[in-house]
This record gives sequence, structure tokens and C-alpha cells, in this order.
Amino acid sequence: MNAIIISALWGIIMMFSGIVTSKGSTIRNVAVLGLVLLLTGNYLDLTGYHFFPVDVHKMLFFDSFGLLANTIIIGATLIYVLLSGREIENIAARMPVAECFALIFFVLCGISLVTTFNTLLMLFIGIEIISIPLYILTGSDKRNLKSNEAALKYFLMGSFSTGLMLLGIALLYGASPTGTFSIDDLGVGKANLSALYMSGLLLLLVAMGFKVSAAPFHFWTPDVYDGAPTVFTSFMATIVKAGIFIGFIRLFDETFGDSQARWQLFVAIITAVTLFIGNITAVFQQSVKRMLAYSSIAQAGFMLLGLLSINGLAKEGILLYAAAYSLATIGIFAVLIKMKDYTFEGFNGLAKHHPVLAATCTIFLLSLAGIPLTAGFFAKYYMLASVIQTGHFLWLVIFAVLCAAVSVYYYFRVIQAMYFKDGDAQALELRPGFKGLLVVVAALVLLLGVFPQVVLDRLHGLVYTW
Amino acid sequence: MVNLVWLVPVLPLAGFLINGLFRNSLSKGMTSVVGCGVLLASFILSLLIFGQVRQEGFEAVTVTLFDFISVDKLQIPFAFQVDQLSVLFLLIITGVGFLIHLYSTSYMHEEAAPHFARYFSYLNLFVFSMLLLVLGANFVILFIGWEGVGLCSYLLIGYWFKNVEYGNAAKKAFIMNRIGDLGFLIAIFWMINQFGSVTFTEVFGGAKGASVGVMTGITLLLFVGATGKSAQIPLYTWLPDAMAGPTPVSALIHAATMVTAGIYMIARSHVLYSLAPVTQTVVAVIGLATALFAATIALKQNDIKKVLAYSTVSQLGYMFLGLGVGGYTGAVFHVMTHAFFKALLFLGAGSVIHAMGGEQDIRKMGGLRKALPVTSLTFFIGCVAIAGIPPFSGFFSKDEILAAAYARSPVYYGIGLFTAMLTAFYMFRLFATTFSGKFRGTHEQEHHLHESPSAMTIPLIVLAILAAAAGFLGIPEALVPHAHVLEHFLSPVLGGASGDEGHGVAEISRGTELGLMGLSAGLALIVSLWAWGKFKSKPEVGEPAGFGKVLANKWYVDELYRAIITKPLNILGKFFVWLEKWVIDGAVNGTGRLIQYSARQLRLLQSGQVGGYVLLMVIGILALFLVELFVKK
Amino acid sequence: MPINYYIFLSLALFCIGVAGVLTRRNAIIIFMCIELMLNAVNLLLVAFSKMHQHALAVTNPNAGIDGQIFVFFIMVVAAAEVSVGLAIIVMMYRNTHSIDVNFLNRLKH
Amino acid sequence: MIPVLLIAIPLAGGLAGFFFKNSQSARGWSLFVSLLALVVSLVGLSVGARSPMLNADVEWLPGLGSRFAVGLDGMGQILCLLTAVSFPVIFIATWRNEYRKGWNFYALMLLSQAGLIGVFLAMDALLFYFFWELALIPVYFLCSQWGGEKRIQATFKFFIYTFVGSLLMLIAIIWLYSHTPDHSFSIKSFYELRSHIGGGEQLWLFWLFFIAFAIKMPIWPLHTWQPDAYEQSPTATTMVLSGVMVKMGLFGVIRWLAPVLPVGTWAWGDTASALCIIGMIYASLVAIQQDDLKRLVAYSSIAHIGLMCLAIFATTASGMQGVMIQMFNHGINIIGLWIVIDLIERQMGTRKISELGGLAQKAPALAILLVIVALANVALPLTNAFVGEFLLFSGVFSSKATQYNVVFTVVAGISIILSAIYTLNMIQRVFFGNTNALTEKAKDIKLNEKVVLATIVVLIVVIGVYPKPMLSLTKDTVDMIITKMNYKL
Repeated sequence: MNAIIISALWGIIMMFSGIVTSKGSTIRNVAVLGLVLLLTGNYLDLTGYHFFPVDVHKMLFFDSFGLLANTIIIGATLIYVLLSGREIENIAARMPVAECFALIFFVLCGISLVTTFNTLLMLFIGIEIISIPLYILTGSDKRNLKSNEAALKYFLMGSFSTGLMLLGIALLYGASPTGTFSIDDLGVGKANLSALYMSGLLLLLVAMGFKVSAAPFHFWTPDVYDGAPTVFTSFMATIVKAGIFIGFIRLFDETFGDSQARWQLFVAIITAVTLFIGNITAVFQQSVKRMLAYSSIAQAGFMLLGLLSINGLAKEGILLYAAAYSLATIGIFAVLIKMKDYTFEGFNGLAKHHPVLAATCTIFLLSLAGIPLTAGFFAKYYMLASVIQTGHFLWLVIFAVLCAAVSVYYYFRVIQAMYFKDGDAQALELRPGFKGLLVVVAALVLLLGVFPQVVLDRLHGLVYTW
Repeated sequence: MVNLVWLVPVLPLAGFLINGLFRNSLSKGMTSVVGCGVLLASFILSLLIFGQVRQEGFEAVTVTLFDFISVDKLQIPFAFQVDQLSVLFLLIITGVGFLIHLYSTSYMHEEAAPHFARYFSYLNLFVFSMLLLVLGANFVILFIGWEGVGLCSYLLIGYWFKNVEYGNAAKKAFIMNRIGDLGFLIAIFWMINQFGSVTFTEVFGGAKGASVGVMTGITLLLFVGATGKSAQIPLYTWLPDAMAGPTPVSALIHAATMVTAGIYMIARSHVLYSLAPVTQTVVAVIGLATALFAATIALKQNDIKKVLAYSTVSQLGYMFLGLGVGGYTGAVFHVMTHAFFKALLFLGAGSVIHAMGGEQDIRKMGGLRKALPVTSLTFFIGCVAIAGIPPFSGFFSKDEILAAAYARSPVYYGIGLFTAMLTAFYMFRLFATTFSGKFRGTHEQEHHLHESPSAMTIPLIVLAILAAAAGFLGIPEALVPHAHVLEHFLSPVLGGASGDEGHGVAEISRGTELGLMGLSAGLALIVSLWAWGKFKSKPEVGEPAGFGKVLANKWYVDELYRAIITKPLNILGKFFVWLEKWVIDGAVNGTGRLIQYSARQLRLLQSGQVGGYVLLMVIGILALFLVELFVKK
Repeated sequence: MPINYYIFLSLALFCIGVAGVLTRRNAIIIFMCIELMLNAVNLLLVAFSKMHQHALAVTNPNAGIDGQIFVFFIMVVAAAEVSVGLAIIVMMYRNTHSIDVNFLNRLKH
Repeated sequence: MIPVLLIAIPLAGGLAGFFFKNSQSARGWSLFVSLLALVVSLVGLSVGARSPMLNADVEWLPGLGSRFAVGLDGMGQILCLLTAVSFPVIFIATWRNEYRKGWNFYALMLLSQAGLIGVFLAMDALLFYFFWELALIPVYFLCSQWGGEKRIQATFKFFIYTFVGSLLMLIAIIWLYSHTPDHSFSIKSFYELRSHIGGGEQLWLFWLFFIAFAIKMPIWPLHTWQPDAYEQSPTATTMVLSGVMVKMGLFGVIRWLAPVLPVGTWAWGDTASALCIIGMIYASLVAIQQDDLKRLVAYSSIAHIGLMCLAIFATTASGMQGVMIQMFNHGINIIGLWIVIDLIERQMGTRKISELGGLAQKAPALAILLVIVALANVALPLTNAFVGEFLLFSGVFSSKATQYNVVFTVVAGISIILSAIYTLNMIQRVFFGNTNALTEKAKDIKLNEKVVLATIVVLIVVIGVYPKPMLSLTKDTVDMIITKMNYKL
């Protein structure tokens, strides 16, 4: 509850801060302050201090899973703002910074809804509250045709998927004997599912799959991520995606958990396709930004493994994955924004001119590739382990690791460019603070890689208590 | 005394280390002193040990130094066994070895000091390994020496490493030995598997219990090893090439000692062989074939050392014949006499080459008798001995083998006798062409023809005496009863020459034996005289023609091997290289390329058209619904 | 009147909307087709809510009410989307003087 | 205690190494660190097999049932000793090589040492996997940073190749883990698994493991990364790769595959052995055709490793003992060969056999030392390799696990002859014969190189003459492994 209300309020505050001052740094500091507040608020919620004892009539349910996810996401946002918040000012001339931050807060509000929803209505509203601001953010570079195009594509396809989602919800509503949207009552156990119910389920699967850019519903992703201003690409690719994924898991666990056997196959198919398309297509990209777009699809494929086998490991893992993936990707994007040239060649010889950038970037890439000693390894480990524990779909696991091997190819291309190729990679001015923060993030990634226990212990305790 | 036996090999080892490590600082004098000194010392030591061993009722002693390999049940101690057989070889090796070291000091004198030292260190190392070979109390130690001598012969053949030809000869020797050694090794593994031990006593003890098949297998594999080391068909071709090494090396390694390792090994494990009649036949036949085959080749060789080399191969064949028919004593006896007269002949040849300034082609020699009196006399004794003319040593040993052969089958005897004739023929061809007639070399060669220095002649003389007299150690029963000293001496190890293990030599009546003896002696004499007469007047100097050409080209065996072994291997190798590049690695790289290609294609899905995207999405949805419809769960 | 008719009708409407999205090139019209899809869903929801109300009236007087509430939410959200969407389209038009989606192919591969 | 030190010393040393800013001091530092590690491993040898100092077990990931458990058993001892000996030797031998940004080079070398020792000491499957990957990363950077022209592609191929393998292994590890009764990665629970999982599973689990290990060794036909990688890497790294790293594969089979999946191992033994045999003959014949010294040694190494792997599947005590001691010997010998090749390349600027010749006249000391190392490479008696190969072969011959034991022995034996051929060819054409214009100006070796080569030669001879200590060191491990391997369902 805290998170939702605070983020909504702070969004409004941000909007007004735009009237009071137009000074970028001030606004950013306000935003940071808000995020800190949000973080603490949410954490307190987790530990049982509810600022707003409102009765939500079972519309929302604040279990530790959702709240923990919130914490991770808000934390990631904080890091994100600290690392790249300054870039928002440089997006376009006369682009009001305050609004951007406001929208970010609204998105967070939507995410907190999606992570704690208890009825499909809340899910729908949450998704919309996330999507609409994102349409705007994507198009925020008003004079840039790519940005416009991205925005329009995103908008059209996004609302189309909304339509699918609504149809799905409607069908489920029709199929449910008691006529309810609450995910507690929608579950019909292992009973043989009616066609109505199944279609609704599939449509929801598709719609959510669209939001997390699972193939073959991923087509918006590369274009939008590529066209949107890099700052917001970073935001969309990490925080938003993670948030929606939590919702995804929540939906399928709570609602359809019992009928898992019926839909596992579909998830498996989608996962396989996603892994394949994501990894393979990324191989041939020339621009690092677009490569990261595809890599985000590939990573989504890995997270889908968690959806496939919804069990304790999967829930723990998805949180860890969200954290690991967000940290690494935010880091890389933060570096990417600083580059003059987004192509692989643009990174040639970065190690010589900016060793710190190169080193941290390497750690992030290794984490994405899932090399041990980085958070990414345990993230992948959990996904694989959760599926293996179910005892089925071993073929999918093997396929997944082969894809992971392919992913090494494009991640290491960046490393090769930075370290082993000669060239003078141009980077914009770097503040020591920025570098310091990068190092901190990298250290965080490594810490999660060596002692994931710090997070896991809490998860382990919590996930099994509900 | 016997417990000091380990000193015998260790002394040469020390010599090797000293000469090897300080080769740059030692003067030639010092090197020679060290090199020969250690040999003399271990020779004296061997004599002392011999003195102890020859006493009546001496039981074989095993001296264990430390245990070499011990893995769960398998125990392989680093142990020496001292008995009559090993002591006999001890004497031959150290004795002849010492003489040859002495000889080398002056023969190799032109070499620069470091290389001189290198030569002697190799030589010492060889003696060390050879002693290891004969002293080893189990097959592994024997094998260590076995490969050690192979290494040394490799190093010494390739001693003049600047010369590529010599290098190749060395390589050939090593690899051919390796082929034989593989057989030996597998035999050892088989013993381990069968008897759980490789120690002579235990293996021989267990042998009685093992099936004939196993025995045949093991002994045949051992014999494969022997063919490699002792240059028997089919692995003999390395020995003639091995003449690339310095002549004393040929004398020591490729005539007197190393090549007889095979005979020693079989004699040592005669218990096993006696249990495997099939193998005995194989050994006899191979030996006989080799003897004949090599003898025919020797007829037409013109390189003085090549002739001797082939005669060595032939004589080794004889010894194997002896082993094959169960005349172990005879074989060992022949090893000894052969060691004397063949070493003598080689050293003599060396002295000739020395005098001729490196010339080895006998067609360019002739009439050297006047210039080299000592050499020619000793060489003559050698020839007479090898030709088997009584009362020289060769006669007795060869005759003992022939008698044993006859007892097994007259055919063996016939071929053996014929080979003996050939031997007499080519040896006297050699002698006549080299020493009698008139000189055919260039003038400056003729100008500085000279007898070799005493360091070279003394060994010649000593060996000549031995070659002449050694025969009396083995006077056949037929002539003088109970005068066969050697047989008496060796009987604790080998049993009587009559072989108490069944498959020994069957007795033949005294009369026949005498008759055979007379026959062979007479024939040898006649052939020798004929050959001498034939060649001293008009030696064949031209290129051989017709069948002679085939013999001169050694029956084209080298060419044959090249065609059926070397070439195919090369082709196969080239094919594998191709396979590597295009198939195996090609598959790996192909996978990479496939991924890149599919990446290029998949990108095209991302057409940029919203309509296209939505269409694909819808198709995806429909696909899911179809799966739902048609996949039954 | 059985529920199926409503279901078929609204599904038909929905499919028309989808077909429109697939076939048309004008951004505005595509957007209208999407609206059509949403409204098809609205119709379906209302129908279902009536159905439930019918079925469960005895036990629970205000059964099926959620469906109708949901419809309002959808309308609101749709309105929000319209505003944002039109803004984007206008922005697009200002830059390229066209709203034909087939020209949106700077971003591909 | 000691295991932790063994890992921590090079790790800390390596991390510190990055902060040096000149190569000389970094070089000295790394030598010092590696010597320190050597001392520690010697201490480890001295404290006796039962000493509690040889094990360390710390809480790591209780949630996952994984602990930071490291221990030194016989095999660990012998392999740690190999690693600890190799690195100082390598540092001294390549003392005169100059590297761009040398401090990074030496730091990475030390890190790879830490990774390798970790692999050999890990008593916990997850930890093992961790180090397995970690040993790879520094080597990847070493090769692609300081290697030859085609280094990037070659190293990349190597990396992906091994990465695929290890991921498959990861799957197997997780699968086994999820079937352990006490949900733990500890080696004990893994060893108890064999009764819980049926033969059917073991059959495919075997390959998930074996592919990973076979790539690392490498076993034909998964070997093609190796010659390229060896050829392109800087020689110091090549030494690490071929001397120590390939042992990871054998080690993996012995510790993590054969005892854990005895039925699978037994069932696939013949297949795997056949691959080894083919590889031996194949590699030897290809080696004969090579003109590049590095590639020649690379292929010869494939042949030798194949023999060791063959002996593992023979499931005999003597064979396993042979593997143990031969892992050490092979490491020492091949490093010796690399040192010589490195010297030649640095002096002559070429590795092409056809362009060399007559070096023995110019560099007698080098020639003699090389000849000894080469003879060890062909397993001549009284060199260390003889002991190893003797045991390996006798193990294979007396194997009860296969009925083809004789065939295997004989065919594998042929590779001995072949190895003699290419080794002697190499000596012949590089060192003997007459000098050419290139080799005219060759000089003999410097002190440091003489020292390391002499050390290696001494090791070769000492182990060759008195292998007993080595053998008794690994006895217990061998018995344990063999008893576990002989388990039948």
C-alpha cells in the first residue's frame, strides 16, 4: 500500500516541482528523495508498518513476495536515476524534465499494483498505468523521427495487446462459475477446463507475453527499445520488464497454479521460441543498443523458465533474476549512454581510454552471460534448477543452455571490442561520482554472485511462508 | 662379494655422468682414463664375482636395491640376480667392452675434446644399460636395460649428428627396436596378468601351471621383442644401416653385446620356451631363415662393415636356431665365441678403415697384408674362427648348434650347414679382396698406409687369442667326454645342453655326431680355400649384374618396407589432416556459420511494418489455439 | 436469449477489429479498430455480468456487478489511451506530414 | 587450513598484481607468490594424509545446500603439487619475455592458478563448477590479449567450446543435486547417489558430464579447439593450458564422473575407450604431418591424454595409479617441451620445423636437455613417463571392465611407436643435421632457462627411478575410486 500511494503522490509532486523550478539538478534531487522515501516506505510495509491502513477489499494483496519484488524494483530505479538521471535533461530541447520523472513515478505506481494485484481488474489497471506513461516516454524525443515511430508502434501494438488481454479477462469472467475477477476464486483446480476458460487463459498468456516481449509477441521490442531515448530504453528494458514479470508469475501461480499441467506446454513452446529468436537474432546486430534489445528478449526467455515451473525455486529465482538482470543491464546502458557511437566498433579500445568503464562493463556482461562469480550465474542457475526439479522439459533446459552458450557470443563481442581491438572509443564527460557508482553497482553484482545468500536468505524465509 | 654386484653397473654409470657433465672441461686424456678405468674396474669386479660363482653348488643370489614400482598386488623390485648365466655375460660385456674402450681411445682421437667425452659417456651409458639388462632379476629391469641399450645405440649411430644419413639410420634403429619392444611390453603385461609378478623365479615357477596357449602367446611376444633387438627377420634391416656409427661402436653394440640381448633373454626364459613347442619351431625357423637370407646378401656386399654386419645378422640367426632346437648352451656358447671373433673382425676392419683414411669399399683395397701385418693376421684368425675351421672357437660353438639342429631335424642341419658354407665363402672373399692381391686405392692412400697404434693393436691381439682359444671351453662330448666346461658351468641355470625340460636336444649317437663334425669342418675348409683362391687373384670390382644385383640390393627389402608401411602411413596421416580441417573442425565452424546465417535470416522477420508484426502475433495466437485443439494431453 | 449469441456477436466484433488492424494503413483507423475491439469486450462483459446475475441472484443479490464496474474502468482507460495516442499521432504528423503506418520503417532488422 | 591458503595466496597475489604499474616488479611479485604457494603445498605434503589441516569446510550457501568445502586427498595433493611446481617454472622460464602491460598478464596468470587449484580441491559440486568456470576466464583474457594474430577467433572458439561443455555439466550437477536425499552438493552425498538413481538415468547423465570433460582433455573428436588455442596463445599460457588445465578433464572424470555414475561409466566405458583409442592413433598420425612445433606437441598431448583416459575406464588399480602419476609427469614433460619451443621461437622467430636444423651444434646444452625431455615424452625407461605408461598399459591390459582389453592395449601400443617417430623426427630435423642461414646465429640457453630445464630433467629422472613416494601418495584415493567404480546395480 505504502508504495502505491507514495509513488502516486510523489508523481504529482514531481509535476508541480516542474512549475516551482526548472533547474534539472533540483528536480532530480527531489526525485531521488522520493525514491528513497518510496524504498523505505515499501521496506517498512514489508516489515509490517502500514502508513495507510486502508481496506482494499481483497482488490490487492500485499504478500512479501510482491513487496520484496517492489523493494528490488524501486531499489533498481534508485540506482537507475542516480546513474543516468542526468541524461534525461539531454534528451531533447524544451523537454520538461519534471514530467519525465513524474511519469517514472506513475510507472512505479503501476508496477506496485501489478506486483500486488489480487483481481484481474487491478492487473489490468496496473498494466495500463505502466503502459500509457511509457508511450509518452518513448516519444519524448519529439523532433526525432525514430522516437516518434517507436512511440506510435509501441502505442498501436500495446493497445492491441490490451484488447487481447481484456478479451481474455472477459472470457475468464464468463467461465468462472461465481462471476468474479478475484484470482483467489478464479482458480478451478485440476478440473477439466472449459473451452471458454482455456481461451481466456491463453489470451492472458499472450497479452502478458507481449508485455514481457516473449516471442512471437516480441516484435515491438527491438524497434521500441532502439527508437526510444536510451535513458528510457534502459528503464523499460529492466525495471518495467521485471515488474511485469512478477505480475506474470503471480497471475499464473495464484490463478492457474493448479491447472499447471494444462498450460505448461504452451509456456514451454513460447520459451523455446523466445530463447531461440532472442539469442540468434542478437548475434548479427551491429549496434550495441539493438543487441541489448534482443538480449533482453533472450533474458526474458530464461525468466519464462521460471514461469514454466512455478515452484519455490522459481519464485526465489525470478526475484534474484530480476535483481541481477536489472543491475547489469542498467549498468551497461549507463555506460552505453556515455558512448558517442553505439556500434560495436564504437567500443573498440575502450579499455585503454576508460579502464574503469571497460572493467565494470565487462562484469555486467559476464553477469548477463551467466558466468559464475556474478549474480547472473545464480539467476540462471535458479531458472534451470527450478525446471529440472519438476522433472519434465529436460529438452528445454538443454536447449536453454545451448542458447546461453550462443549468448556468450554477442556479449563477448563487446568485451573483445573493449579489450582486444585497437581504436579510440569516444565517451562523453565522466564525473568521478558516476564512475564510483558504476563500481558500486559492479561490486553489488559480484556480491550477489558470491553470496546471493544476502538476498536469498530473506527470500527463502519469505517465499515459503505464504 | 656378490652383494657388491650393484657396483658393476654403477661404475660405468658414474663414468657416464663424469664424462657427460664435465665434457667441456675434461681433457681427452682424462676422458679416456675415466672411460676405460670404470670398465676395467667393473671387469675386475666381475672376475671376482665369477670366482665366487664358479664354485660348486653356488645358488643364484638376488640383490634387491629398492622397490621400483609397487601397485596394489604388483611388486616390482629394482633387483639384480647373480647366477652363472648373468656372470658369463658380465664377463663378456665388461671384458670385451674394456678392450673396445681402449681401442676407441686412439680410434676416436681426431674428435674434438667435448665430442670425444660425449662419445665415451655414451659408451659408458651403454655398458651400464647392458649390465642392467643381464643383471635384472625381473623382466621389467631387463626391459629397462633393453630399451636403454636401444637408446645408446640410437645415440651412437647418430654420433656424427651433422650427417643427415646417419641421423636417419639412428632413427630407423630406434623405431624398429621400438616395434619389437612393444611385443616385449605386451608380453610383460600378460605375465603380470597371468602370474601377478614379473620376477624370473616366480614367473618360471608359475609357468608350469599355465596353459600351453598362454605360454605360446607370451613366448611369441617375447620373441617379437628379440627379433627387434637381435635383428631377425622381419626387423633386421636396421642393423646394416647401423654401421653408420663409429666402428668400435659397431664392434661393441652391433656385434658383441647388444644384439645378443635377444639370445640372452630367451636363454634366460628358456623355461617358458620349453613349455611352448610351437614358439620353439617359430624361433628355429626364423633364425634359420635369417641366417640363410643374411648370408646370401653378405655374398655381394662391398662395404667392409656391411659384410660384417650381414654376417652378424646371419650368426645371430644361428644362435636363434640353437635356441629354437633347445640347444641353449650352444647358443650362449656361440654368443661368447661370436662376441670374440666378431668384435675382433670389426676392430680389424676399423683398423683397416683407419689406415685407408676412412675408405670402406673393399674394391678400393687389396694387398693390405704387407702394410698392416698385425691387423691382417688377427683378421685372418677371425675369419678362420667364424668360418668354423677347427680348432678355432667358431667351429665348436657352431658345431654344437648344428648337432642340436640335426637332432631336431636333418633339414635344419642341411640349411645350417649350407649357410655355414656361405659364411666361409663370403668371409674369405672379404679377406682375400682386402688383404691379398695388389692395392687398388689412390696413391696418397697407398702413401700413408700404416699399422695402427698399439692402443688399437693390443685389443686385436687379445681378442685374436680369445677367438682362437675360446672354443676349448666347449669341447663336445663326442670328442672328449665331460670336457664341456661351459655346459657344466651353466647347467644350474640352463640345465644340460640335453635340456632336462623335455623339449631339449634329443641325443644322437656319438658316431653321427663325429661324422657331422668332420663333414662341416671339411666343407668349411674347402670352401674357404676355394674362395680365397678365387678372389685373391681376380677380385670382383665391377658392378654386380643379374641375380647378384638383387643380392647387392639386399633383396630390395628396404624398398618393400617403404612401399607397404611408410607410404601408407604417410597417406593416412595426410588424409587425417584433411579430415581434421574439413570434417571435424569443419563441423564445429559450420555450426558457428549456421548460427550466423540463421541470424541474418531471422532479422528479416523484423520488417519494421506494424501490420506485419500484428499479423505474426495473430498467427502465433492461432498456432497456440491449434496446439490446444490438436495436442491431446 | 442464450448467452452464446452475445459471445458470438462480440467475438465477431472483436475479429472485425483485428481484421481492421491487420488490413488498414491509416494510424487513426487502426486505432479506431482497436477501440472496436475494446467495445466488443465491453459488450461481452456486460452480457456475462447479466448471466451471472441471473444465475446467482438467489444467493447473492449483487452478483455480476463486477463485470459492469470493469466496463467503466475500460472506458476510462480507453479514454486515457485515446488522448495519449492521438497526441503521438499528431506529433508524428507534424514531423512527417503523414500518418500512414507503412512509412514507419526506419526501425527494422 | 592449507587448502584455503593454496587458493587464497594466488588469488590475493593476482588481485594485488593488477595494481603494479611496471612489468618487472609484477614479474618478481608473481614469482614470489607462486613460490609461496609451492611452499604451502609442500607443507601440505608433509603434514600427513590424516591431518585435519588438509580440510576446510565453511558455510557458504545453506539455502542451496552448498558449502565451501575444500580438501586435499592424494589426487588433490599430486595435482596441486603439479600446479604449484608449474607456475614458478613457467615464470622463470619466460622471465625474459616482455608483455605489453605485463602486470595484468602476471595477475591473470596467478588468478588462473587460483582457479585451477580450486578445481582440484573442491569437495562440493557447485564449488567445483564455480572454479571450473573461473579457471577459464583468466586464460581467456590471457590468450586473446597476448596471443598470436588469429588469437581472438582461436581463443573464442576455445571458450565457447568449453563453455557449452560446462553448461551441460551444470545441468547434470543440478539434476544429481535435486536427487540427493539431503539436498546437498557435498561430494559425499553425490557418492551415495549411485544407489538412488537407476541405470537409465545414469546412461544419459554420463554424457552430460563426459562431454564437458572430454572437451577439456580433449578427447577425439572434440579436440579441434586445442591445436589452434595452443598455437595462438602466448607460450606461458600454453604451458598452463597443456600442462595443468587439461588435467581438469581427467580429474573431473576420476572424481566427479566415475564414482558418482559407476553404472553409466561401466556401460559407456567401451565407447569412451574407443574414442580415446581412435584419438591416440589419429593424433599421432596427424602429429607426424605437422610442421609447426606447437601444433606437433599439441597433437602429441592429445595422444597422451587419450591413453590416460583409456586407463581410467579400464577400472583397475594399477591403471588408475598410472593415471595419477602420469598426470603429474605429463604436465612436467610437456612444460619442458614448451620451454624449449619458446626458446627456439624467441631466438629464430619461427616454429616451422622445416626452417630449422643443426641447432645441436649451436646450442648443445639445449639439445641435450631437450633430448632428455623428448625421451621422457616417448616414455623411455628410467624417465617418469615410463612408470606412468607402464602402469597405464598394464592396467588397460588387465582390465575386467571390458572384453576388448587386449585389442585396446595393442592398438594403443602402436601409438607408442608413432610417438617415437614424430618425436625423433622433430629432434632430428630441428637439432641435428647442418645449420642453415637462420640457425647459424643461434645461441645456447641462458642461466634461468638452464635452471628450469635442469629442474624438470631432475624431476623426470628422480620420479623415473624412484616413483614410490608418488605412488603411495595416491594409493588411498585410487582404492576408494576403484571400489566405487566397481559398484553394480
